[in-house]
Amino acid sequence: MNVFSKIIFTIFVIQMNGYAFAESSSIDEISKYRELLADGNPAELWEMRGEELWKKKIAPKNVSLEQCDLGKGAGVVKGAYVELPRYFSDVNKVMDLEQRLVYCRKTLQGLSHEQAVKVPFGSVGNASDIEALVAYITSESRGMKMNVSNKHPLEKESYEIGKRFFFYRAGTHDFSCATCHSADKKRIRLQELPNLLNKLDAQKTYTTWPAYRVSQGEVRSMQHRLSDCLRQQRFPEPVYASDSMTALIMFLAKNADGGVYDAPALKR
Amino acid sequence: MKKMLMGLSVSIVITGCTTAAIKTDYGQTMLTLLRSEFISKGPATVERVLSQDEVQKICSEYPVERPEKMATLIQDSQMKTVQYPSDGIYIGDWKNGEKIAQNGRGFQSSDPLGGVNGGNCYACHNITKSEISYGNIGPSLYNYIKAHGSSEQVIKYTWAKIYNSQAYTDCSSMPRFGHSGILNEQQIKDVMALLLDPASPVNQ
Amino acid sequence: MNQSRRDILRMTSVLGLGLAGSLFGSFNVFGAEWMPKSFDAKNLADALKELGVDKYTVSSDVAVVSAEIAENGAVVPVSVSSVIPNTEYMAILVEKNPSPLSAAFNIPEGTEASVTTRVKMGGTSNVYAVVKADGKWFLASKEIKVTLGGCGG
Amino acid sequence: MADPMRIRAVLNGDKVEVKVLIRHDMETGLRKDQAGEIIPPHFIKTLIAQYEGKTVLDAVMGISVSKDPFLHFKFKGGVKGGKLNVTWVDNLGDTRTDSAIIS
Repeated sequence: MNVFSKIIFTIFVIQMNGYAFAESSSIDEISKYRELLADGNPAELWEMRGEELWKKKIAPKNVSLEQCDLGKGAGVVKGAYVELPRYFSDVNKVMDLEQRLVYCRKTLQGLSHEQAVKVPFGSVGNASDIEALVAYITSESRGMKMNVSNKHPLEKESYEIGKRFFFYRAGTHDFSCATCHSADKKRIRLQELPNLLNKLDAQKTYTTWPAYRVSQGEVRSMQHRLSDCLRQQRFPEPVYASDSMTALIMFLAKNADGGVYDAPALKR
Repeated sequence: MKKMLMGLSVSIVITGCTTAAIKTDYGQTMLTLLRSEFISKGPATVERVLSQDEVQKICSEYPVERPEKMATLIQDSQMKTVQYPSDGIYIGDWKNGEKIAQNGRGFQSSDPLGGVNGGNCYACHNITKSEISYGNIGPSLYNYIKAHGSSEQVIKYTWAKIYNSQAYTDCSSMPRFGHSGILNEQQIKDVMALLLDPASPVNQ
Repeated sequence: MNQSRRDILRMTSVLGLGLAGSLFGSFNVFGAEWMPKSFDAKNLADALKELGVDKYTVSSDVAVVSAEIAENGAVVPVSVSSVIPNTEYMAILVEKNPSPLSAAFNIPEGTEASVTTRVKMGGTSNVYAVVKADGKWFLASKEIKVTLGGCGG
Repeated sequence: MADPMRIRAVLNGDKVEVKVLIRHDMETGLRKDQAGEIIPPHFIKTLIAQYEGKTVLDAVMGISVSKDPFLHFKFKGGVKGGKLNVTWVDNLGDTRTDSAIIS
């Protein structure tokens, strides 16, 4: 198309369908906004702090987390996240990363449960050690393929529970996870909604959490993501790092199998 | 998708080596966890999400398609819930309607108890030309009168659709604003005005 | 930057920043002074006046680069740049913010007159790049729309 | 104490490309906390980047620079292995200096 006919065409499109035209250019500009933001991701600051925390000896036992077994053996961080959640024989249950971290903080470092789950999500002036640790651990799986097992019966059970949860419609607004996340190319306002039942969307989404949320100025973990979805779904608050959340994460993680992990990312 | 959901209501028997007792009624286990691992906060209570009505139960079990009989059952039962305005006046103030359409608060764990709820219509619908931040889960409502007219039939349909969307579409994604007590009668009138008042920006 | 300030900078490179800080007070290692009057100005005209911008030229040699729509006003990436020779100073102003001046940069010789940062925007607004080169002021602007996102208002 | 910065300095042709990420709340003093109390302002006012002692960028910032500030700029004259220092000072007098070796 030459420039002249392009202009004519553009005018035509604007006249015929000005609204749709405005819509598509809005979405282009938002992609541009996201590209520009991707240039420097503050999540790196969380990764740095998380690595320090991982190696830092703390009271009462004066040990670090370096012997924590994230599923690939004591102290192995590299590639651990792309295989989580998984079955852990030492506790005979399936755990996601955050549940496992709480477990290590309790058993290795000697923290009480209250201490171990204190400040799961940070806010201004009240930074979360867990979010920093999660940022560090997940960053060590960057570039690797999601490879979540459902071989163990408890892994299978966790997945199936998560699936039931995903489709459970309830509350004042009749919402389930599926209400917003089971069809392609849907948006709330201008926010695109991934179809978590579509393999590519599920991969693209799961592999880009946790993320630095520019709207919150914090790195947010998967647990936070789900808690906030549930809040908007008009559900009550899930207990942090509970089995139901692990089950939901298991369902999402397994659906993302094969996707190349690329987080902590940066999101709106 | 359909295949994936076939097992939802059926217990799956697991064979082979198991080291732990596996509960096979996953739905029941999920509900047990929902009861024990969630905390009521503000207007969002554990009791509310545990007490699914028949519609929610069917829609959870058959999220995509459901047998004709169930679909009809939902639509008929939900149509019966619709309460038309007591004074016969359907159209309120479109300016308030616009505010309700913009406001997404209400019944979240982070919202105050007894606060004023919004309809959050823009989350899913294109409504006015000036608001470019709108979703596409529902159809465009821009130029509503041009598209649908403003006959008595259209007015009553629109009221019922807002009051209880499932009267027309079983397992619709749209909340049942009147039936579930999200919007009150006056608020529904105002949203009606946003769509059906010729002076509303929707029809400009 | 005046001569004595340059001297201090030269000294800091010898003494190391920490020591210089303790000798002179940490602010003294900086070339640019924080200008309370400019930062506190409540509208664009006042902010420009406080920056010392009396006359200016709107110039296509100055650019504000950003997306036209920001998904979140809390973080809006903005680049300001100038291809005018001897650009020595650049400032970013957000017209509709309660205090328009966001940040300003001294551009020493050898540094490209192009800086990217991120600013908060209270809402849709024009964003201005104000540039000083050879003692003259140049301006460019771009409108950036700020949208709401997400559900639950 | 302030968290460390993340500084990247990469030689590209004859220019060193610098990206600086800073962990700072950049609190405006205009926001209220959940109890309705004004959160006091807390923001970086001045920042200086120096290459081997020579100033390569010199910035002043207000409350409308975003939380966790990011700066991206380029300068000439740097060599691989050279050292870049970045220092900021905020309105409460808190300060931090970090450095990066040009790669």
